[in-house]
Amino acid sequence: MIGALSASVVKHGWRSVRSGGLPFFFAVLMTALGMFSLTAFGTVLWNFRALARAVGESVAAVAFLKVDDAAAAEETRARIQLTPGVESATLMTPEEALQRARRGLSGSAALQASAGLTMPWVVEVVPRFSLEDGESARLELVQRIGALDGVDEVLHPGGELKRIDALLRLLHGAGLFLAVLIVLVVVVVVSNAVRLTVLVRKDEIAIQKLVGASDAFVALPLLLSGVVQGTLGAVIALVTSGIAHASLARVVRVALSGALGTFTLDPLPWWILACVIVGGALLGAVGALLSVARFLRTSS
Amino acid sequence: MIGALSASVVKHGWRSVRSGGLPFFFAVLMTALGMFSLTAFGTVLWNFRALARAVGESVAAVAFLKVDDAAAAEETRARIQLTPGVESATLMTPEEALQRARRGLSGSAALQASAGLTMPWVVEVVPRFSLEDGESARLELVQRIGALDGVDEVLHPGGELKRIDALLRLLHGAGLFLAVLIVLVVVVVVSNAVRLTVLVRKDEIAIQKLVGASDAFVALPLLLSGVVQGTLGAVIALVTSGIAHASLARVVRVALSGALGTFTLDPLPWWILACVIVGGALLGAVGALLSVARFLRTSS
Amino acid sequence: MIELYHVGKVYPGADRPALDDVNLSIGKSEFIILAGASGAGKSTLLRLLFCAEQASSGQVILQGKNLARLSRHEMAKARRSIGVVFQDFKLLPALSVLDNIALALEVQGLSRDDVVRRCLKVLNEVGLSHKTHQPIAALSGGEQQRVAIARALVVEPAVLLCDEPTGNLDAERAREVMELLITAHVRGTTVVVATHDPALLSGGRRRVVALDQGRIAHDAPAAAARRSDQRFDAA
Amino acid sequence: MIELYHVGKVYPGADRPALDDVNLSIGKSEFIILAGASGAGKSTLLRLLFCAEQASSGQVILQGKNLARLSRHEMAKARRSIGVVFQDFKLLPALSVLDNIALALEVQGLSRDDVVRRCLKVLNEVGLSHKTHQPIAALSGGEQQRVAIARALVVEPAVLLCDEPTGNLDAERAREVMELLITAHVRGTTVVVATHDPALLSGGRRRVVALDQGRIAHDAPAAAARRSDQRFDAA
Ligand SMILES: Nc1ncnc2c1ncn2[C@@H]1O[C@H](COP(=O)(O)OP(=O)(O)OP(=O)(O)O)[C@@H](O)[C@H]1O
Ligand SMILES: Nc1ncnc2c1ncn2[C@@H]1O[C@H](COP(=O)(O)OP(=O)(O)OP(=O)(O)O)[C@@H](O)[C@H]1O
Ligand SMILES: [Mg+2]
Ligand SMILES: [Mg+2]
Repeated sequence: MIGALSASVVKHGWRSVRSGGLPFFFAVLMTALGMFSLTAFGTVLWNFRALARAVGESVAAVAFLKVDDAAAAEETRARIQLTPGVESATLMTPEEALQRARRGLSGSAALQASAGLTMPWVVEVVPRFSLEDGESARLELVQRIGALDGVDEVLHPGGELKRIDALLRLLHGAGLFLAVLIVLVVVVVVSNAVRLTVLVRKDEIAIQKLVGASDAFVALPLLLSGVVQGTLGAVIALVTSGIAHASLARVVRVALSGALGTFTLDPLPWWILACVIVGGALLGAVGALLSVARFLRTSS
Repeated sequence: MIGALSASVVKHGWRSVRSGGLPFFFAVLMTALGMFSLTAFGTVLWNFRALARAVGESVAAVAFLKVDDAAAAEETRARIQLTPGVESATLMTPEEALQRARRGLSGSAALQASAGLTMPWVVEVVPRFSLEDGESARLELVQRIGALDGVDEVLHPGGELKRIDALLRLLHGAGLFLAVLIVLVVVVVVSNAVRLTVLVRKDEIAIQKLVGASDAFVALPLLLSGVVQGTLGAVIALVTSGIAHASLARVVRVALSGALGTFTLDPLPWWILACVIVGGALLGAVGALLSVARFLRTSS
Repeated sequence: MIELYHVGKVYPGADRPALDDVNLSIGKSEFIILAGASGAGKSTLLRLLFCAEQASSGQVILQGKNLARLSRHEMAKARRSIGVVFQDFKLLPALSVLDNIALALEVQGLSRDDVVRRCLKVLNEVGLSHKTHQPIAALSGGEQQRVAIARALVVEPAVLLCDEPTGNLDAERAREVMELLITAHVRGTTVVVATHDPALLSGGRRRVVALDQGRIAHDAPAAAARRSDQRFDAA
Repeated sequence: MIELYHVGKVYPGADRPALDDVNLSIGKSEFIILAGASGAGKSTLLRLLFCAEQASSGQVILQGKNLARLSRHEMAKARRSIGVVFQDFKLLPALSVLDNIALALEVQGLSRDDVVRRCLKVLNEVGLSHKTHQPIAALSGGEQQRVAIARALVVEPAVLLCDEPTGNLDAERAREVMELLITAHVRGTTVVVATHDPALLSGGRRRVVALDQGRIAHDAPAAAARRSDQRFDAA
């Protein structure tokens, strides 16, 4: 009896998928679009953190040491390395520092005088980059390093960092806003699509009720079709974004790699993809549940 | 006759709006969401160009002059100003230049030696910024300025610019991609929503055909309801984005102003808003037309 | 008025033709009863006259026009001069009685006042004035059938096609409806009524065309009460 | 089996009650004909028995249960033991004949094999075996009516409610359908048939309950052919 009933539920679910016609494909399409946007955005966000890290690391601070020999310099470097908030600290000999200064001190007018220049030992400090830390955290780090034994002075490229920071913040903010919008749209679209399926099938449901169908008998196929809608949408979205990724990744790499070192657009990890599919199914189920519940209440 | 017929068309249009029920409000909602996304994105893009300009202008090149007096320096500045691709050129006396060098030559290790530094006359050059110009255009500009009489050497902050450039490019690319996606979604959603209205009203339309309604009599009310859907959606979108703008503009200004000078999030100009409304109405009409045409063909 | 030459109709996927070599000539202002068992092809024949289906073979001529050759526009125009009572009524359950009947007039571009006036008149004739603003869903089966008849009559059609117009009516109501049809007939309308109602068939005062499995089984001209404005017709 | 005590029904927005102080007792395995003019309240009474409407006043008892007190679940269960032929058929035009009939059995959780077997059997009984896989929309009015009857019979119901089951059938078909109903009756089913068909009313071999404007006008016990398994009932 239970077996036959559930077979019949599956059959009716499949029929409602088949006969759902336009609203069904509409729902699948919309779910796919929404999920695709989410995935695409997720990929950007995912890689955005990598991007942010790359940008952050390329903006190093420089500590000038007041030491005389390599051993003392190495000791100071080690001490800087251990300071909280420091990602890495690299030692440069005075010669290397002078080379660097000669080579690429862009934005500086001091090159003119560099012929008669002498340099101290220098440590290049890469701060641990995080978007959440404000300007003050960074200043504090500079002061902390400056207070260390053997460190003469610390310079850090405030202006440049601030500017990139602001851009990254903007990206992040706009991104969150977009994400919320997309999730809202997907929920509304899917639940409405299922409601439309119910609307289109309302004659059939009315007759089922007349011949004595229980609420479960009516609701389960609709729920099933909602889940199928959501899952199908999610799968299509993943396939599409896979294709998009394959074709776009090269473009993005070529466009960005010059400036920021090798930058690759990684695909999302498998567990996020799994979440997208489960999320699609859930969205479909919730949408179906909402509209079916409302429908059962109003019809008798 | 024509008068009565058009009155009847309006009446039927209104009835199809009223009886459209769920699909109608669904369509309006979806159009509103789509249009809202478009408007929000448009605002970002609109202000993004301002942002890009601000970023671009803050990244100046520096020309060192080989002149001795203020008059010759001013003459050279004027010549630089006239070079194509130069947005502005500002003269600095050697003393000012030295001050600048002492103050904020961040990322440079040359400060140590600046005590014995002498500076020439300096012109700060702001290139006309545009995203489309590549690195080569900028190099060409530097060379062109460097070749001018009285100019000794031109330095420009290549690395920093490249980095910001890459970010801006990314934003722009992702933005275009999103815009295309949103337009697609809006078109699909609206045309499907009208198709669903047709689906829900198909009994009524079938009976109208049976009692001798002409194609126009059937199609015009549907077209009207499509236009109403689209327009209503666009208006709702504009109102919503107006509210969103009012509440977000302050936040954005506060977040960005520190780094990039006073940066305000301007609203879109009125003619773009008008385009959004007309676009909504058009989308609705096109969606309606497509589905009505298809429907008239299949039913007799 | 109506001429059928060797008309056949085979529905796609059907095992046998619904109509088979039907020849029929109906004069202007005739009153014809179309008899036949369930599935004999009565509704199919009416659907052909109403351009709801195309004949598979043969020719259907209505008011001098070959229905197979009508453009969409001409077809719509032709339908406006035909009143049809459908076997399943084809009413809109959510709309009021008035709006359902008004549909047939609005399509012709009449002003709202004219539409309402004529609707109320015909509603009065079918005895449903008290239901004017009720939705169709709130009517009994017989009341719905009378609304369907009212919608067919309201356009004062040149041809009136009635498919089982008294199936849901008691004897009393059925007689009233038949009188309405006869009134229309007297005004000059060509009336074709498909029915199994023995009360309508009996008496022999009307021309009865009987269908059997898609063929005309017999075609008995009216024995008596033949009206002067009726032409004789070669069957 | 079925008891109505002072039952009244006023539809919201209606000018007069559709049923007014109706008292009726129908015994197990009785065969009742519900007569009355169009709009008398026949369908309304059947709708009350079927829980499609709630009585405005009075009590409706079916198989010992007060219908006003049933939970949604109990109501669904009660409906599974009732077969109904609706006046407007309530079939799904897009589904096949088989699927339409199967609906009534699927709801009960039968296996597909059982469902198909019983559907084919009942389709054979109503003479529509050759239409099994046709969509309802491709059937004539009378054929659709027989599908509706088949769907009511297929569940082998304890109570069979038929609203105008022969309105679209010719005399021959109508007699066949009546014989099906009588067969069910002989098997022990309580049958209530609402009709205006004079052929069904005449003869006086069945108990006829006549409604007039929502009130019981007369209730004539069957004059002859009373079956042994029928109880006498106080009207
Ligand atoms: N759309 C269709 N597709 C396939 N077959 C059809 C279609 N419509 C009708 N038929 C078949 O054609 C035959 C004649 O149908 P029609 O509706 O003309 O009968 P009828 O004389 O009106 O019968 P009734 O009195 O029962 O209404 C029937 O066997 C029917 O099943
Ligand atoms: N849902 C409803 N809302 C309001 N009034 C209704 C509703 N259903 C029926 N009525 C009214 O109640 C009265 C009785 O209707 P009912 O359908 O019971 O008549 P009936 O005896 O079945 O008539 P028929 O033989 O024409 O089918 C009619 O006047 C009808 O208009
Ligand atoms: Mg028929
Ligand atoms: Mg009734």
